Amino acid sequence: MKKGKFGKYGGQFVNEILMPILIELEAAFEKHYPTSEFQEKLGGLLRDYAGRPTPLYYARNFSKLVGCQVYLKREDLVCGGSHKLNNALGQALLTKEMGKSRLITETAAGQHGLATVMAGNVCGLETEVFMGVKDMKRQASNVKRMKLLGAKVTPVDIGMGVLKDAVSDTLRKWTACSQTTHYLMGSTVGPHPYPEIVATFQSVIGTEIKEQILKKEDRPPDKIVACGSGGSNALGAFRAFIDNEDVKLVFVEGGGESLEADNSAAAFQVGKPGILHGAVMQVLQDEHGQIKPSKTRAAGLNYPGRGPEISALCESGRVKAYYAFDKEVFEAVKVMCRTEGLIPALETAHAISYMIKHKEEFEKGELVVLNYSGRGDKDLDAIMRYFHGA
Amino acid sequence: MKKGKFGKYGGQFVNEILMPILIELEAAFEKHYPTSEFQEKLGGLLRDYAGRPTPLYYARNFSKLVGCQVYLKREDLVCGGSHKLNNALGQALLTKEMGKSRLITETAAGQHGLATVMAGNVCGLETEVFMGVKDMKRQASNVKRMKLLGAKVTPVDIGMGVLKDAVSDTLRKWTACSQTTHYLMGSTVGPHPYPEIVATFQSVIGTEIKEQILKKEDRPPDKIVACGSGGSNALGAFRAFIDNEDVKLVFVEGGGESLEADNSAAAFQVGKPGILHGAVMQVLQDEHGQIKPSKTRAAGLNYPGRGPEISALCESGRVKAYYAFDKEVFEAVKVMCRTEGLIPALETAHAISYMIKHKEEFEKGELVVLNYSGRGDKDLDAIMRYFHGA
Amino acid sequence: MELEEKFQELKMKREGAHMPHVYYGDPNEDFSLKLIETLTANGADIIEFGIPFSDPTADGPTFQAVCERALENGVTPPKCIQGIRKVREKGIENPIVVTTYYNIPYVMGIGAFLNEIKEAGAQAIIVPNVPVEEADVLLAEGKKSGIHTIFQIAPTTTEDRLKKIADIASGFLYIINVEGVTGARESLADSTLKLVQRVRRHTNMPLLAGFGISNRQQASAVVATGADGVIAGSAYAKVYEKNLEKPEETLPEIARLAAQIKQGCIEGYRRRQGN
Amino acid sequence: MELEEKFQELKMKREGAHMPHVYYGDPNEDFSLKLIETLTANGADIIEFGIPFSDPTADGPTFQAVCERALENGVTPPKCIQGIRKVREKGIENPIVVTTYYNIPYVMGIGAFLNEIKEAGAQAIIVPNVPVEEADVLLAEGKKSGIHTIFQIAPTTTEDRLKKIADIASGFLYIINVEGVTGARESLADSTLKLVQRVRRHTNMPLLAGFGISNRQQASAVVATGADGVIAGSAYAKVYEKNLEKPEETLPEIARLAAQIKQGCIEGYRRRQGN
Ligand SMILES: Cc1ncc(COP(=O)(O)O)c(C=O)c1O
Ligand SMILES: Cc1ncc(COP(=O)(O)O)c(C=O)c1O
Repeated sequence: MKKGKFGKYGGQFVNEILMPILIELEAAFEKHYPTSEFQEKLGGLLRDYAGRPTPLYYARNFSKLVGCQVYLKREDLVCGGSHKLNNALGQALLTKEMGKSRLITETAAGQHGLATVMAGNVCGLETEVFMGVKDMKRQASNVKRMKLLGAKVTPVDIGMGVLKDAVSDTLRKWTACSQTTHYLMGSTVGPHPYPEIVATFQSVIGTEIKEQILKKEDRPPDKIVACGSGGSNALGAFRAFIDNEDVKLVFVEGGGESLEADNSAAAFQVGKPGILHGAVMQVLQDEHGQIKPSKTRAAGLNYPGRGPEISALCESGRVKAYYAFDKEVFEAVKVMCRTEGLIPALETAHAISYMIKHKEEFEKGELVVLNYSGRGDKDLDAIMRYFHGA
Repeated sequence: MKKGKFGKYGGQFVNEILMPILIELEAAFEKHYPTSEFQEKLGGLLRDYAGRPTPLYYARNFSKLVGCQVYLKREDLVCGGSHKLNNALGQALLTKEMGKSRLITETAAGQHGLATVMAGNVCGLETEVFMGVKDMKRQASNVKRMKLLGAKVTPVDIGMGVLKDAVSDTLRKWTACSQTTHYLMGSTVGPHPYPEIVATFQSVIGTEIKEQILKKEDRPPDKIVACGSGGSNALGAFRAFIDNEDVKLVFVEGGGESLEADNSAAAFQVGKPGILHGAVMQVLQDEHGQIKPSKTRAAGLNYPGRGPEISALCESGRVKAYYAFDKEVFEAVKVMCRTEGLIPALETAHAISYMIKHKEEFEKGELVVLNYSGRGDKDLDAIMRYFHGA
Repeated sequence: MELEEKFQELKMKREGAHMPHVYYGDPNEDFSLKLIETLTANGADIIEFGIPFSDPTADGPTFQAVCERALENGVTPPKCIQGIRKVREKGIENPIVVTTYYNIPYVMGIGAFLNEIKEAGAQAIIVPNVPVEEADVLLAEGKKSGIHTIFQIAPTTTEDRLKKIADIASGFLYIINVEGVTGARESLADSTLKLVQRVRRHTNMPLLAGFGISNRQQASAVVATGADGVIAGSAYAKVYEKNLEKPEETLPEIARLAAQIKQGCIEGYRRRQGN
Repeated sequence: MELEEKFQELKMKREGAHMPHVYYGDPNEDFSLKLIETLTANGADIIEFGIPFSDPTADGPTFQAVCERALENGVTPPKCIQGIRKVREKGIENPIVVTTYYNIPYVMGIGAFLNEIKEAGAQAIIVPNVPVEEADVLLAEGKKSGIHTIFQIAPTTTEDRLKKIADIASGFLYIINVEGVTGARESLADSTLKLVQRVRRHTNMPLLAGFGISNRQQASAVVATGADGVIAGSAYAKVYEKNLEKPEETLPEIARLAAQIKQGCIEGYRRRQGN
C-alpha cells in the first residue's frame, strides 16, 4: 500500500504550500527517529520527564463490578495528565532536529495544547496554541495552565468555535510560517506523515502493555478498550496487538446526546468517508460533503473525523467501534471515582462506560486492558455541574 | 533514645482515651509493616496505583539558570499530584489489617485529603476529611475532587478555619470513634507512632533517589532540598542520606509575607519548642505558650509546627532550615513553568525559590536533588490571581 | 484545704463530691471569680480551675469557645495564677485543681509553674494531654512542690494501663465517661458505669467521673455505681454563654444547677450505700 | 470559450488576464450572478467560480465568512452547478474555472462531478487541497470529461516538484504569491516576482498569480515580471460584504475595481514587453 494510505483512508490532501513541508517532515522523521541518538533523547524524556513506563494497574474493585479482570493502563499518570505528552515530546524533539524554532498546534480538551507547551519549554521552542472560543470556556483551567507555562493561546471564533475550526485555522496559519514553525499535530489525523508519526510516538503505550501483561498474567489480554476521536491513544494501545487476532480491540467514540440530528460525535455510526484536514477519514458530513459539527461533552472527542488508520481498522472489522452517550459517561466517571478513587477524563470515561454497559457479556476470566487515557481534573467543573447543578 | 523521641522532640502528649489506640497502632505497624505480605501489597499499590518509582529528572534548563546540576525528584507524578499518597496507601493498608472500617483525616492543601480518599476507596474504607473553612475556599478544586470521590468533607470553622484547627478537631472527633476509625495522619507530626509511621512510608522517596542518582551520576548528591511543614516529603527524601554527612540537607519552610508579627509560617525562624497536637515540636507560640496561627499562601505549609524529627535534625544542624517569602514563591513558580514546562505546587515552589535565591553560591558541578513534592493544579487560581489579578 | 481532707469530710457527710470545671477569664476575670463563688456557695466541693489554651484538643465546642473568648480578652497564665490567689483572698477554701494543656507549664518550666500554682493556693493539676507515659517530669516536680498530678482513665484504657495509672496516681482519678471530648450530653452510656466498677477493682482512690454530666439524674446515677463524685463543666458554660453581655444575670440559674447536681451526688452516694 | 482560446486572444490584444474569484451564493445566488456579470463586463477574462465548502482551509477570513454565509443560506453543490448554467444562459462566454475543496467532488464521485460541471459549462477545476501526489483520479477523470485540472505552485515548491507539476498541468498554472491563505494584502513580496521567474524556466504554460492581489499596482507589477495574469477574489468580497443587505449597491464600486485591476494587467503586460 502507498505510504500514508490505510485502505481508502489517509493521504495528503493539502495545499501545495504545505506539501514540501510535509515531505521535509517525513524525511526528517525517517532520518532521525530510528537513530539511537534520537531514541535515547526521547526515551530519556519519556522516562524522566513524562514518567514512563506508566503502570498497568489491576483494578480490583472495578473488576468485581464488571465481572471480569480489568487492568487500567495508567496514561493519566503521564506528566500533564494524559497520553498526549508521548507524542508532543517526540515531535518537539523532531522540531529541534529540523532546526525550527516554534510550535503551533490546536487543542480542544486542552490536554494536547498543554502537552505541546510542556514539550516546547523543555526543548526550548516557542509555542502558540489555537483553541476554539467555546472550548476555551469549557476547558478554562487548561487555558490557564497553558498561559502560565508561557504559551500564546489564540482564540478561534470562526465556525462553532470548536476543535474542527481550530484545526482549520491552524492549518491556515501554518501555511504562513511553515518554514520556521512546526505544526505539532495532536492526534492520528491530518495529512501523511502525521497519522504515522503520532501513532508511532504513541505506540509506546501498547509496547508497555504487552510487556506488563505478560509479566502479570503470562498471556496477552483478551481485549483492549480505548476511547478516541482521532485515535491516538487507541492506536497507541492497539498497534502492538494488531497482528494478534486473538486480542479483540474496541474503540469507543463520543455518542453525545443521541445519534439523531447533530447531537453526536459518533462518526463511525453516522458519518461516512470524506476528506477533511488533509486526509480521507470517516467523517460527519451532510449528503453534499459539507462537514458537520460534532457534539459531545468530552471536548477531546468533539471532532467530526476519525483518523485514517482507525477508520481503516474499523472498516475491516479488526477494531470494533462503539459509542457512549454523555449521560452514561458521567455515570461512568462516578463509578470509577467510587471503585478505584480515580477521577477519569470525560474522554476516558467513554471506555469505562463501555465496560459497565457490557458487563453482562464478560466472562469471569476475561482479561481486559482499558487504556486509561487521562485524568479528569480538567473536567472537574463540568462533572460537578452535571451532578450537583450550577 | 526512647521510642518516639527525637532529642527533646516527639512523644505522646494525648488524652488517655487515645493512648491505647496509639499503642495498638504502634503494635500493628510493627507487626504488619515488616511482613513480606504487607510489603508486597504496599509495593504493588505504590507501583501500579501510585506510579512509583517516580522519575529523577535532570532539569537542564533550570540547571543552567541556577548554575549547578539540578535533578527533580518527581513526586508531582504520583497519582493525585503529590507525595501524600505514599503515606496514605500505607496507612490505609494498615487500617485494613487492624480491622477498622473508616478513615478520618484533616487536610489543608487538600492533597493529603485527596490521597486519603483515594487510598480509602482502593482499600474499601469510608473516608471523612476535616478541613478548615478558609482552606476549603482556598483549595476549592481539591474539595470538589474529594467529594466526587465520595469523601465526606466536614468544614471546621473554629479558630482561624485553617489546618491547625482542623487537626485539633480531628483529634477530638477521633476520641469518639477511635475503635472503628483510623486517623490517617498526613505528615510527620502528631503523637508517636505517627511521625515514625509517616516518615517510614515516605522514605521510599529517598530510597529511590539513592538508587537513581547512583545510576545517573555514580555518586550521591551534594545536596537535597525539600520544602516542608510537618516534614513528610523532606524526611522521605532525607532519611536515606542522614548518615552520609557529605550530603547536605536543606529544608525550606513558608516565610509568608514577612517574618514580623503574625505573617509567617517559619517556625524555625520565629518559633520555639512547644507541645501541640500530641508532640513536642518547634512551634509558633507567644511568650506564654499559646499557639500562634501561621500564615503563608501555601496552604500545605500553613501549620505552626514542625514535626519532631525535622525539628531535631534542624536543631542538631544536620539539616539547614531556610524559608521563602510568598512573593519569591510565586516568582519561582513562573521560573519553573518557563524553564521546564512544569507548574509546581506553591509548597514545592518554596524549594525552587531557595535554589534561585542562592544561585550565586552553587558551584558548577554541584549536584542538587530538589524534591519536587507536588504539582500546582490545585494552586492554579491563586497563581493566576497573583500574576493577572482577579 | 487538701483534697484528702475534702474527701474525708464528704465521706463523713455521706455525699458524693461535685467538682465544677471553670475556665478562668471567660468572658472576664471578674465573672469567673463570681462564678466560682456561686458554685462553692451552692455545693461545689472542689474547683477545677482551667487555664485557657489556644488548642484545647480534649475539649468540645462549648469549652473551645470559652477558651477562645478568654484568650481574646487577654487572659494569660500569669493572670490565671493571680486568679487563684483572688479566690483564696475571697476566703474560699475548697481544694483547687488546676487544669491546663501541657504547653503552658512546659513553656514556663514545669517546676516553676507548679510552684507558682501551689503558692497561689492550688492543690493539684490535671493535664489532659499528658498520659502516664509522659508524666515523669510532672510527677517529679509535683512531688517537689506538693501538687497532686491527677490522671484520667477512659473507656479505652486497658487493664494494664489501668494498673499503671492507679499505681502512680494521687489525689483522685478522673474517670472519662465517654469516648469523646468535654461537653454536656443528653444521656450517659452504660459504659461509664462499667468503667467505674472496673477501676474500683484496682484502687481505693477517690474517683471523679466527668465528661457529659449536666444534671442531677446523671450525677446520681454515676455516683450510685461507685464514683466518688462528678465533674461538670460545659453544663455551666452553656448557661452563662447565653448572656455574655451580662453573665452575672445567669448566676441564679447556675446556682440552681450546681445545687441540683450536688443533690444528685448526695442521692447517688446514699443509693449506693443502699439507703 | 476554451482557456486556450482566451489566452490566445489576450496575447493578441497584448493584455494580462484577470481572473476574479467568486464564491457562488453569497449572500445569495442572484447577487452572485450579477457580480459575475459586472466583472465580465469590466474586464474579467476568466471566472473562478467557487463552490462553498464548510472548511475552506486554504482561504482567509474574508472567504471563510463568504463560505459560511453561503452555506447558511442553503447553497449546495447542485445549486452551484445550476449557477454555472445560469451564467451561460446569460450569454457570458468567458472560461469558467470551478474551485472547490476535494470532499465535494469526492462525495458526489469525481467523474460524475466533473461531467456535471463540464456539462453546465465549466472548462477547468481548481482543488486547492489536491496536490500532484493525490491528483491521479482528478487528472484521469478530468481528461475523460474534458476538464482541465489546474495546479498551484507556491513559494515553498521545490524545483523537483515544480518540474513534476509543470509536466502534468494543463490550462494554466496558479501561482500562489505568498505563504498563507487567500485574502487581500497591502503589499506583495518580492518573492512572488522571483517565483514567477522561477516557474517560467520550466514551462510556457500561462501563469496566473493569486493570493493577496487587490489593486492595479499589484496586478501590474506581477504581470510585468512575467505572469500571464492575476487572480483577485477577497478584494471583491471585501467590497460587497460592507453592504450585505443590499449588495447590488456595491456593484459600481466593484466594476471600477475590476476595471482597474484589468488595467493593471494590461499595463503590466506592456511594461514587460518594454513599451
Ligand atoms: C484524555 C484524553 N483521551 C482521549 C482523547 C482523544 O484523543 P485521541 O483519539 O487522539 O486519543 C483526548 C483528546 O484530547 C484526551 O484528552
Ligand atoms: C505538594 C506539597 N508539598 C509539601 C507539603 C507539606 O507537607 P510535608 O511537610 O508533610 O511534606 C504539602 C502538604 O500538603 C504538599 O501538598
